[in-house]
Parts: sequence; C-alpha cells; structure tokens
Amino acid sequence: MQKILNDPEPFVDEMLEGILLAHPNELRRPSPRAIVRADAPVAGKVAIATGGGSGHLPVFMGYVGRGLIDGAAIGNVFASPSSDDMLEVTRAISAGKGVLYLYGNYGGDRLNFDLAAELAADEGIEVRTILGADDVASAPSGRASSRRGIAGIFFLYKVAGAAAAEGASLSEVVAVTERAAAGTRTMGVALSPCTIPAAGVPTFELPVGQMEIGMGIHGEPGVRRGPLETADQIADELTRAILADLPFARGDEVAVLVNGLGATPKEELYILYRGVARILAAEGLPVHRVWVGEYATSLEMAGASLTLMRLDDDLRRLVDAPAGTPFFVQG
Amino acid sequence: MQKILNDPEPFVDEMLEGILLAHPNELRRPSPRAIVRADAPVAGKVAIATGGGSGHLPVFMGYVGRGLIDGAAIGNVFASPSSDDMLEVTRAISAGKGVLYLYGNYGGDRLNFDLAAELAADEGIEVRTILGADDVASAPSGRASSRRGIAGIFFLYKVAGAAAAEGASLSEVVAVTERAAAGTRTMGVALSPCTIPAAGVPTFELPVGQMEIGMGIHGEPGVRRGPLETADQIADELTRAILADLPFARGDEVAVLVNGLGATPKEELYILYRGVARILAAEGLPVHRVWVGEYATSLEMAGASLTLMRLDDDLRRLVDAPAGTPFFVQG
Amino acid sequence: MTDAGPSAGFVSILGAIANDLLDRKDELNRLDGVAGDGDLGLTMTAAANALLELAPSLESLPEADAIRRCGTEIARKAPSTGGTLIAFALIAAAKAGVAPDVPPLERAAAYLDAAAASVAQRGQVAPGDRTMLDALRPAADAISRAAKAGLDAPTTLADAASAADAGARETASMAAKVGRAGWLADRAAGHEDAGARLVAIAFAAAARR
Amino acid sequence: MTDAGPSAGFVSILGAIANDLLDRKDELNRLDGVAGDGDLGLTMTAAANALLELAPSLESLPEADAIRRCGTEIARKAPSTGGTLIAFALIAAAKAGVAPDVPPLERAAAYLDAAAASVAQRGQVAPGDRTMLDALRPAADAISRAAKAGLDAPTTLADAASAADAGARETASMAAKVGRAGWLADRAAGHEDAGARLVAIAFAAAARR
Ligand SMILES: Nc1ncnc2c1ncn2[C@@H]1O[C@H](COP(=O)(O)OP(=O)(O)O)[C@@H](O)[C@H]1O
Ligand SMILES: Nc1ncnc2c1ncn2[C@@H]1O[C@H](COP(=O)(O)OP(=O)(O)O)[C@@H](O)[C@H]1O
Ligand SMILES: [Mg+2]
Ligand SMILES: [Mg+2]
Ligand SMILES: [Mg+2]
Ligand SMILES: [Mg+2]
Repeated sequence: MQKILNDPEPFVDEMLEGILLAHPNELRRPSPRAIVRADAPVAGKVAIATGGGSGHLPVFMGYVGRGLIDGAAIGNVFASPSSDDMLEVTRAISAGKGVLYLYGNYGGDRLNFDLAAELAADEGIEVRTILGADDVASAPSGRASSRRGIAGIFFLYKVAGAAAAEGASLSEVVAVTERAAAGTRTMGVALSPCTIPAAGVPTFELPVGQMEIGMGIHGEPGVRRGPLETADQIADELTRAILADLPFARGDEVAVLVNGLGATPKEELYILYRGVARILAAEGLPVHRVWVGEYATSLEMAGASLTLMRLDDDLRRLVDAPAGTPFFVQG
Repeated sequence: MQKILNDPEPFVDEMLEGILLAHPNELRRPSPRAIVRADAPVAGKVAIATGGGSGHLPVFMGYVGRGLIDGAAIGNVFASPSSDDMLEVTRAISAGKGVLYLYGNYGGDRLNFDLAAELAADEGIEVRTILGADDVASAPSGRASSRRGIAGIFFLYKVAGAAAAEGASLSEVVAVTERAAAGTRTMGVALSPCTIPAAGVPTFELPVGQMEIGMGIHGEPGVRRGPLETADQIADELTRAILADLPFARGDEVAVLVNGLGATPKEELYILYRGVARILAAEGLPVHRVWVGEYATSLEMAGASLTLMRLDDDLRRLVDAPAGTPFFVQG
Repeated sequence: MTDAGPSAGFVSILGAIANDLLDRKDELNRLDGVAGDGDLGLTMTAAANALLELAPSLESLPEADAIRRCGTEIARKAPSTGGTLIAFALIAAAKAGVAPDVPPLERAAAYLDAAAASVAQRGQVAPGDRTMLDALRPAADAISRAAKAGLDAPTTLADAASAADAGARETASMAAKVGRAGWLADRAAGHEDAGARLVAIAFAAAARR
Repeated sequence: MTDAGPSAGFVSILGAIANDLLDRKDELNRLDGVAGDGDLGLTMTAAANALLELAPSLESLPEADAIRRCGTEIARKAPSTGGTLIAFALIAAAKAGVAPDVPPLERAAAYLDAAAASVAQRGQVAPGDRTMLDALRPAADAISRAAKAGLDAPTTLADAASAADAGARETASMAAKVGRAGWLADRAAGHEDAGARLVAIAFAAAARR
C-alpha cells in the first residue's frame, strides 16, 4: 500500500486536522465530523448541506465555501456519516431560511440523512432533499431514481450554491437544482482499483490492459469490462451513452466536466476531452463551459468520468457565478 | 500502461489540442508548441515566459494567465522545447517592457532558452533569466546553483506574475523574483515511478513498501531509498532538510506548498501537511498561507513534495495577489 | 453469572458476536467488494469495537434499554448502509414492547421479528432481494418456531444459526434488487451477500457461546 | 555512387547512424533512466527520423551546409540536453571552415574536433565528467591520429569506433559532475552514461557501413 499516512485508523481525523490547519480562516468544525464555512450560518441565505464517505476529495467538504455549499458531514472512507454528524452540520449552517440536503444516492447516506432531516424538523429547521443520481451506468433510464450519484454532484452544488447566494428562497433553490439534476448525466471508466487504507488491499482486481466502463466511485461494478481502448474510443463510449440517455438534442447547450478519479494525469483528461469535444461538435451541442480536473475522486483510482449538464438561461448564469473554497475557486 | 491515450506519438499535440478546445477564450497558440495568454501581448506589462518538458501539468502552461505568466514553450514529455518554440513565445508576449525567462534548471532547457534569449536580443527584445533551482535534494548547499528546479517554481511564477501585473519594471520584477528564489526550498518523496507514454515502461523500479526521498520530478535519483515511512516521519525528513538548508530562522514567516506528484490523493497530502504544520509551529515559523494540491506533477507518479518560501512584506503581498488561469484561480 | 444484571445474558451474547465479527473482517470486506465497496468488515470492526467498549455499562440496564443503546451506538460509530440498518433494527427491537417477564426465547423471537421488519421497511427490501434480510428473516422464524415448540435454548440457537447460514448461502444465487440492477455485469453471481453472511456469523456466534 | 552530390558520403554515413539509433531506442532509454529521465532513446528516435527525412535533400548541398542543416533540424525536432548539444556540435562543425578539397579523413578530423570542443564549451564539461564527451573526444582524437598517419578510411573508422566504445565503457566507473552531485545515492555506478553510449553507437555505425 503505497500511501502517505500514519495509521489507517485515524486516517479521516488526521486528514480533517490537516485541512483545518491549512484553512483556518475558511472552515470550522462544530463537531469532529462536521465541517462548515467559517462564517456559517450566513444570514439571509438558504443553507446547503452535504455529506458522504471520505476518499473523494474535493467531494464533499472541498465544496464548502462562498457560492457553493455551507457544510458537509464526514464519513469514514467510503462510509456514510452518522445522522448525528449531519444534524450537527444542519444546526451549524441553518440561518432560518431552510436547509437543502444535496448528496449522492447511496443507501447509508439516505438512511442517515433522512433521519437527520427528521430530527432537524423536530427542532424547527425546514429541510428539503435532492439526490445526485447522475451515473447512467448504474441503472437503466427506466429506473433512473435508483442510480448512483457521482461527479455530476459538482454541477448541482454549483447551481444550488449560486442560487442560494443570489438570495433565492428554499423552494426556488430546490426547483432550479432539480432542473439541473434532471439534465445532468455522468459515466466513468476505471483503469485501476484503489485501496481503502484500513482494508489494506484493493477493493477489486483490474488486470493491466483492461478497463471497466461504468464503474462506480467506490469500485462498484460497471456495465462492462474489456481491453483498454484508445482515448477516442473511450470518449465515444462515454459520450454516446450520456447523449442517448437524457436524451440530449441538437442545439442543447451543455456544461462539460471531465473528471479525474485520482491517478490519471491532467494530460490524459485533456486528450479525453479532445475526443468528447469533437463528438459534441458533430452532434451540434454547443459547449458553454468546460471543467477539467479532479472534482470527485476515488482515492488513487486511475480513470475518468464525463458529465454533461443541459443548460438553460438560469443554469448558465448559475454555473458561471463566482465561487470560492479552499479547494475550488472560480473567478 | 494504464493510460487514456490514442497513440504515444502525438500525445503532447493531442493534449494541447484538448486544452485549446477547452479554454479558447483564455489561451492561444501562436505556433504548434507555444501557448500564450489569449490577450498577449499585454500592453504596459513586463512579459514572463517559461517552458519545459510536458508531463508536469499544471506546470508549465497551466500558469499562463492573469497575474501569473504570459506564455510557455512546450516540449515533449520530459524533454526541452526547442529554441524556436521559446522564441515564438517571446515574440508573442513581448510588449516592449522586456521579457523574464523563468524556468527550471535543466540542461536542455538552459541550452535552448539561452539561445532563444540571444535570438530575441537580436530582434531588440530584452530578456532576463531566472532559474528555479529549489530542490535541496539535488545538490548540497555549496553548489545550490546546480540544483534542479521542481515545485517551488509555482511560488516564483506567483511572485513574478503579481509584480509584473502591478506594473513593475523588468529589473524590479527580476529583483523581487530573485529574492523569492533565494528564499525558496523544496524536497520531495516518490512512492512509485511513472511511465513516459512513448517509452511504455516505467523510468525506474520502486518496489512496493519502498520510497525514495529526494527523487526528481523526472525520476532522477534522490538522496536515499528505504522502507516507506509514516506521514509524520516523511514530514519530518522533508521539513528538517529544508529548514536546515536556507537556513530558516525562528520568526521567519513562510508560504507553504504541499504538492502531489500525480497519483497521491489530496487526503494524504493533508495528512502530510498536518505533520509539517506541527513542526513549523514547534520551530516558531508562522505560516502565512498554504497551498495543497497538484501544482507540479510527474504524470502518474505517487508521492509529494514540500516547498517553503521565506516571506517579506513584498513577497507576502505578491503571493496573496489574485490570479487566474484555466488551471489555477486565486481570488 | 454472579452479580448478573438484567441484561447479563444479552451482553454475553453481544461479546461473542463482536469477537467473531472482529475475526471475520477480511472475509466481510472481500464479500462486500464483489458487488459493493469492500468495507463491510471495516464497518463491522468499528461496530464490534464500539459494542465491546459499551458492554460493561449495559449489564445493569433493562434489556430493552441495553438493546437500544447498542443501536444508537452503532448508528454513531458504524453508520454505513449495513451498520445503520442494524442500528435501526436494534432500536426497533428495543421498541417492540417485549415484557421482561416473558421467557428468554420468546423475548428473542419478538426482538428479531421487530428487527427483521425494520430492515425490510427501512431498506425497502423483501426476502430474495439479496440482502442481510435473507439471513435474518429465516433465523427469526426459526427462533419463533422453536420458542412455540418449547425447545431448549441451545437447540433453538443452533436451529437459528443453521437457518441464517442456509439463508446466507442462498444469496449466492440471488440477483440484487437494491443498488445495482440486473443489467449490470453480474460479478456477484456465485458469491454470498456480505450482509447476509454477517448475520449468519452473528447467529453462529450466539449459538456457540 | 553514381550521381553523387558533394555530400553523398556524409549522407550515407548519416543514414547508417540514424538506422542504428532507431534500433537501440530501448537500450538508450534504459541507460538514461539509471541516472536521468529515461528518454534519450526517444529523443534520438526523433532525431534519427528527422535526419532520415532530411537526408535526400542534403546530397546536393556543400558538405558544411549539409552538416549545418542536420544541426538545425535536430535543434528543432530533438531539443533535449543531449539533442541540443549534438545540434550545437554539428553547427560548430559546419562553421569550422573546413575546405572541401581537404582529404576526407582530415575533414572528418576537423569536424569532430570542432564538435567535441562545442560539447565541452556548451555543456561546460571536461573529459571524465561522465558525458557524451567521454566517447566523442577519444573518437575525434583517433581520427586525427589516423589521418596524420595516413591510414585508410576503414581502418581509421574502426579505430574511432573502438576508441568511442572504450570511452563509453569507461564512463561506467565515472562519477557525474553535471546534474546530480556525488552526494546523491550513486545508482549510476557500473552503468555507462547514455550519451557516451549513443556516441559509440554512432561511430560503430559509421565504421560498419
Ligand atoms: N436497502 C437495503 N436493505 C437491506 N439491506 C441492505 C440494503 N442495502 C444494503 N444492504 C445490506 O448491507 C450490506 C452492505 O453494507 P455496507 O457495506 O455497510 O454498505 P455501504 O458500504 O454501501 O454503505 C449488503 O451486503 C446488504 O446485505
Ligand atoms: N552538460 C553536459 N555536457 C555534455 N553532455 C551532457 C551534459 N548534460 C547531459 N549530457 C549528456 O546528455 C545525455 C542525456 O541526454 P538527454 O536524455 O537528452 O537529456 P535530458 O533528458 O536530461 O534533457 C547524458 O547521458 C550525457 O551524456
Ligand atoms: Mg461503504
Ligand atoms: Mg529529458
Ligand atoms: Mg460496503
Ligand atoms: Mg534524458
């Protein structure tokens, strides 16, 4: 296990300690597994909470900041936070305008955050929930609500966070974020497994020369495994699956995210984007803006995902709005 | 070779195509291997050029933009650009206030960029050169000018770019950047090799369970190889070597960069920073600001480097100044 | 069993289960890795350690309170899908309104019935969906039957353990209904569901004690 | 050699060298990887391909112009440390002012002398510093000696090739003075310098032709 760590056991807590030491003016920690904006609660603003397992930085707490979200509950590696952690986050960020829970569609998270929402409601905090469920590889379109949430959550944070920063009400933030979620699709490819520090061995085996299309960000199986293809072939397979699913239509303006899973160099992500851009141009889908880099990772997994979000005027304005956290800045 | 690519041969050119497709409003390409700000030359400003081999994104062209540098010559993976490429960059960015060449201390780059500087001078463009030579592991302090340049170049870009953006003259930019270079030290650790696409096999072997302290960003040998240590032990070894070298003195305020080499997750970088922060606190070195992430990579190499820069009032102001490129934004 | 508090029996079973879970960490990780994220052994290690730490303080509590404390502790310390469902199940068992003077096997039957109902409801699953329920439901049923038939505790627990084990084995030929769908490459075929095996391990530990 | 232009001899040597360099790519990468970045074979592949493409256009040029074109082409297409030093060396050779009517071996001696001086000056190295100069300098000297002694071309080239080979072998026991310093773990001990071996390959190809 070629990792820089002290002990697998306090891995998450030491990471949090490092993050707080590095960014003391931007983040604070109301309880051991809750990270919120240093200036939370932000008066007059709908608050946005998220949470999930560790090992995906900058997901989740990396998006806590200006123009994005207000707080995140932190689980162990690939494991849900507790309902208590989410409740702590909720209390620390609530400014009386309501709280949006925005997180990926995973069993443990849903169980815990639904409970937290109930408990928050008992305290008089209004909570609404939107799930990221963008992974087209994880269920057919007929069962889209059972899909996993992966890198597309970045666009949802961006939209919801910008809407909240503009002063929208909870139901307005919910409405525009649901529209964003309805138009967001992701699919990924894994080229290597990753190792949970406390487990010490890779979650699965993927022989050199093989790839797995559609693999989940915790190593959950994808739609097919086969010989590693070229960047252009991968771009084709990911893009076509996404375009067919919404379906996107000629003329739809899109936001694009090419996301690295951890070990894949930015050089390769741009080669992948080159293939994607050609297909989008040929399909008549204008690209409004592109993000390329590590936005939702799986520790040191090699691979990438592609996300497309269909834009309208509101969504275009909201993805372009400025934002700033210790992990992500947009001017 | 678990890489997302089409063909090793056009690797760099396809990557450049992808970058230009993704960021058409921010970057332009006056010749195939020259990338400059879309708005270059920027009137009234000293221009800053850099260059070097590919495989280190965001080094080099990732720092081309507002508040940073104006252009970069692009070599093949780990190989110098040609003098022609650097001359093209120089011509495209020169706004009549002089050009600073700021790049890492490698033989091929020096030979080619010195020639480019001569040719630019023949065309009436004043060029000054500053080399990044921050890797304390690559030569003893008595021969500091023969050291390799690694991640510390980020601080030099930041300082030089901010000074140029403030309207400083060429000699003022040179003076403050030389002061920054004189106070910047880096040391790294590698946990895995990387593979140049066209070579197809790793540059070196590093058995699981081993690490190499002081390895260069092209896989050049370091100061010692041994069993993989804990994050705190690595933090200790890197920090002590750096502190002893300048030497930094109690009370010196520092900027800190914890840089991932490619495959190492941000989670681990923050655990490493936690160890570094404790030592700096114990040594009485106040940390002004911290950057944690991938700022100078070696393809998919696992590992990290630590850079410290000693600050004064000017340097503090310059590192804090806003900057924005497609790869790096600071608010 | 001198000085035994009202929950001494429960606590002693708890200790046996926790220790067995610690021993089977790698196996649970491996099974969970087949179709999931490979961490069930880690989560159950966290749960087991939390329970072992908690155990001394439980003996003197009324049994339902002891069970509820286990649930809330797992909810805090091991909040994965599996862990949280178990936590909810324990809390549901504690709420089942089982009178302390009911004979032990009947109490156990009532707790387990409430627990299995909770997993089905919270997890929105039925038997055959390839989850922990496929081991829990038959084990609960076996205890109900044995309690009604008036069998002794060792026999009853042995029955429950073999019912759980058989249920876990059967998951190897089931297709998952929750999470991933049938259209995904079914790598899990031939492998037991991790959560079902976990339940079987717990009942085996209880029976062996 | 019908229709041979003024640089036909040079071009034919060039082709032989380029082809051998293409064959030895992996070996050069491997040697460069010991202490450097493992790309000398790639750079020399780029250089060799550029030269092979250029070759047909060179035959009709005056020899010095042909040599200079090789230098500028390598500078453009293979601008690494090794490539650029070779490019500068070729340009220096072209500038050495060798008269076309001087006998071939004397011309070669003069070119090589200028080339070796260029590497030493541009690279700021001396023999013994574990660089390509350690093969180039002895090869150049061997040709000078043979030319003065009036030996024939095959013998002279064979002498130069064995001098370059011996020089490259000796680098295996030299400590690098440029780049990394002696205080670094000397992984290179026992391995030849990649650039020196490259020079030896080139002279062997020239001698074999
Ligand atoms: N909806 C569900 N209902 C019942 N049991 C479930 C459900 N989802 C998962 N499980 C059980 O939980 C186990 C996985 O638990 P765990 O590893 O803690 O989940 P995760 O890592 O996905 O949070 C599965 O093997 C299965 O037995
Ligand atoms: N300063 C120097 N002077 C002479 N030769 C040098 C010098 N530096 C390097 N070399 C030669 O160049 C070879 C490496 O070339 P190359 O792989 O192209 O360099 P890099 O990849 O570092 O740019 C070395 O093996 C050595 O023979
Ligand atoms: Mg999990
Ligand atoms: Mg090189
Ligand atoms: Mg799991
Ligand atoms: Mg090299």
